[in-house]
Amino acid sequence: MRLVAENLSCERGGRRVFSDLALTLEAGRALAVTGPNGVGKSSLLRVLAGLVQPASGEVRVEDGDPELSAGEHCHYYGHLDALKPALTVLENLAFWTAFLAPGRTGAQWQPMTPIEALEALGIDHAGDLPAAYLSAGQRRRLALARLLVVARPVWLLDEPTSALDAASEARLGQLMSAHLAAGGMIVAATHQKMPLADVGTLRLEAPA
Amino acid sequence: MTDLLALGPHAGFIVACYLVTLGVIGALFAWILADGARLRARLSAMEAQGVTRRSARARKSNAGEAGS
Amino acid sequence: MSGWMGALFLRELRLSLRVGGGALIGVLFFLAVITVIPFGVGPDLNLLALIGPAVLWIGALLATLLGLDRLFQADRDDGSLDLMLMSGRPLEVLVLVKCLAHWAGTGLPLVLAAPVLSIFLNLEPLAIGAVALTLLAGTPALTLIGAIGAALTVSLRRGGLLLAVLVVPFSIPVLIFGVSASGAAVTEPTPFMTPFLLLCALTLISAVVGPVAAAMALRFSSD
Amino acid sequence: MAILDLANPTRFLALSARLLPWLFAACVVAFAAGLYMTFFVAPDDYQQGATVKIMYLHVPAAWLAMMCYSVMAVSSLGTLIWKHPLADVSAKAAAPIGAAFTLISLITGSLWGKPMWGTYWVWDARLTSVLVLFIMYLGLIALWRTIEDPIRAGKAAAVLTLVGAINLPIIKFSVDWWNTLHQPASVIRMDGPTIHPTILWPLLVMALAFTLLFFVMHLMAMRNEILRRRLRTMQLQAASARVGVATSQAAE
Repeated sequence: MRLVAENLSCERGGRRVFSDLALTLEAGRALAVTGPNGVGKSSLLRVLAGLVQPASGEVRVEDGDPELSAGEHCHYYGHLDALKPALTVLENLAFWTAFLAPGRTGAQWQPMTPIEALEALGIDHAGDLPAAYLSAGQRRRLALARLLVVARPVWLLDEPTSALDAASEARLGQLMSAHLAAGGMIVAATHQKMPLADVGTLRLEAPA
Repeated sequence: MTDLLALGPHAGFIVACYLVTLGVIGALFAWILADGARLRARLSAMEAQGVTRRSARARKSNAGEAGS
Repeated sequence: MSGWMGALFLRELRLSLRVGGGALIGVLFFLAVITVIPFGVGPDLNLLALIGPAVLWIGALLATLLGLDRLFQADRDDGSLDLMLMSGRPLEVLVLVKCLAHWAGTGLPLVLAAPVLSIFLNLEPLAIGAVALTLLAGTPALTLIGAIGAALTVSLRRGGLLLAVLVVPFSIPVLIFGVSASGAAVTEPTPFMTPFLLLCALTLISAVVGPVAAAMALRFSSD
Repeated sequence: MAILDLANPTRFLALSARLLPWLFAACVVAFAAGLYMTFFVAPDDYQQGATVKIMYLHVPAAWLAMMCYSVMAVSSLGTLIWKHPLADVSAKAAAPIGAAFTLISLITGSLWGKPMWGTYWVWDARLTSVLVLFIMYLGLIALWRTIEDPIRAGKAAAVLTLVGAINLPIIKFSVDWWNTLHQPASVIRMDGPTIHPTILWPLLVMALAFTLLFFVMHLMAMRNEILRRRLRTMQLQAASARVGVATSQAAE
C-alpha cells in the first residue's frame, strides 16, 4: 500500500499556497513536513485528508480499499480536538469508535477498545469524568486515542507533539512505531524532532 | 365528617386543585431528596477512590505533624 | 450499518439535553412568543381563538429556525465536522440523522407543549387536536429545511438570524398548509385531510431535498 | 461579629442539619391546622359556594411565588455586592421552588376560573402577571443550566434576577393598565369575598404553612447545591491528578 500525490497545488483565499507538489509514501514509512509558518503544512494535510479540494493534481492510495476515497483511508489529527465538553471521556471515544468507518479491515489492523486506548495514553482514570474537566494535554491525548480505536492505515498529524509532556511524547513515539510496524503510514507537520527513528522529510519553501 | 362531602357542584375542581398542589410539591420534594441522595452517593464514591478535598488533606497533614 | 447512525443520534440527543444543550430552550421560546402575542392583540378570547392556530404555528416556526444555527456550527467549532466529512459515512444520511435528533430534542417538545399553550389562546379541544397533529407532521419539515440554512451559514460567525432569513421563504408552504389544516378542523366546510396530506407530502419532500442540499453546502464550506 | 457566620458552607451544613427537623415539624403542624380550618371552620362563600376553598391554595401559592423571587433578589444582591459565598447557592436553590409555587398558583387559578367564567384561562391582570413571573423563573433556571461554571452562572443569574425584580412592578402596572384598556365585559374582579375573619384565619395559617414548606425545601436544596459544588471540585481534582498521586499526597 502506498500514498501517492502528484503535482498537487492548493489555493486558500485566492493565494497560491503551494504548487506542483509530489510525494509518495511507502507502507511502514513516516514523512515529516517542515517549513516556516504559513507555508501550507496544515493545508497539505487537509488536502491529503480530502477536506480541501486541491486546485490541481490528485491524491490516491494505491492498492488500498478501492471503494474508499483517499481521505477515508486517513485519520486526521488537527489542532482542534473534536471533543464535546458535556460528554464524558468514554462517551466521546465510544462515539468515534462507533461512528468512523474503518479504512481497512486487514488482520494486522486490530483496533483497540476505548478502555485500552485510554490506558495506552494514560488517561483511563478520567474515563467517567466530563471532558470539560480535562487539561489541554489530556484533551490532546484523548484526541490521539481516536486514532487507536478505528483502524485506518494513514495518520495525518498536525503538530502531534504540541501540548504533550515528555511522558506522553514517549508514549506517542511508541504508538507511532507500532503503527508503522503494522504497515501504516504517517505524515506529520511538525517543528520539533519526531520521536521516531528514520523519518523522511519534505521541506516546503515559500513560493519565490 | 359530613362537611367534607358538602363541596357543592364544583367539588371536582376543588379536589383537582388540592391534588395538583400535592402533586407539584410532592414531585419537587421527592426530586430534592433524590438529588441529595445521588450527590451523597457520588461524593462517597469519590472519597472511596481516595480523592480528598483540600481541607480534608490539610487536616490530615496537620494531624500527621501533630502526631509525629 | 445502523450502528453509526444510532451512535450519532444518541450523541446529538444527549448533547442537546445536557447542560448547555439547546433542547428545552426551544419550548421556553415558544412559551414566551405565545404569551407575548395577546399583549399585543388584546385579551379578547374570541379573537385569540380565531388566530390561535396561526400564532402556534408561527411560534413553532420561529422556535425551530432560531434553534438550528448550532446544528453544524457547534461541530465545526470543535473540529468534529472535519472528522464527519472524512468519516466515510454518506453525508446526506448523516445530515438526516442530525436533523431527526435535533427535531426529537427541539421539535417534539414543541408539539407536546402546543396543547398546553393553546389553553392561553382559548382554543377548543378539536382545534387543539388539529394543531398538535399538524405540528407533529409539519415541524420535521421546518427542521429539515432549516438544516439547509444551517449548512450554508456554518462558517459565518453570526449565522443564526441569516439562517432564518434564508430559510423562511422555503417554509411558507409548510406554514400555509399547517395553519389551513388546523383551521379547517374547526370551520366545517373546508376539509381537513387535503391540506394535512399536502403538509405530509411537504415533509417527505424536504426529507430528501434538505439533507442533499445541506450535504452539498457542507462539502463546500470546509476551507 | 457576624450574627451567624453562615458564610462558611461546612458550618451552614451543620446548622441547617440541626434546624431542618424542627422546621419540618412546624410545617406539618401548620398544614394540619390550615387544612382543618379550611375544610371545617371556614364557611362557604355566598356567591361561589365551596369553590372558595381553592383560594386557600391559590392565594398562598401566589404570595410564595412573590416571596421566593424576593429571596432570590436579595441573594442576587448578596452575590454581586456583598460577595456572600452562599448567596448564589441560595438563589439557584430557590429558583425551582419559586417556579413550582408559581405553577401551582397558575393551575389553581385556572381551575378556579373554569367554574366561575366557564373557561380555563382568562387574561386577568393578576393571572397574567403571575404567568410572566413563571416565564422569568423558567428563564432563570435555563440560564443556570446553560452556563457550566457555577461562579459565572451565579453572577449572570444574579444580574438577570435583579433586572427582573426592577421590572416586576413595571410589568404589574402595565398589565393592569393593559387589562383595563381592553376591558372585555366577561371579566369580573378576582377579589372574591370580602375578607371575613373566619375566612382570613385559614388563609393566614395556610400562608404560614406554605412559608415553612418553602424554608424547608430551600434549605434542603441549598445543601444539595453545596454538595454538587464539592463534587465538581473533586471531579476536577480527580481529572488533574492521577488517582495514585492523590493518595500519595494524602499519605504524606
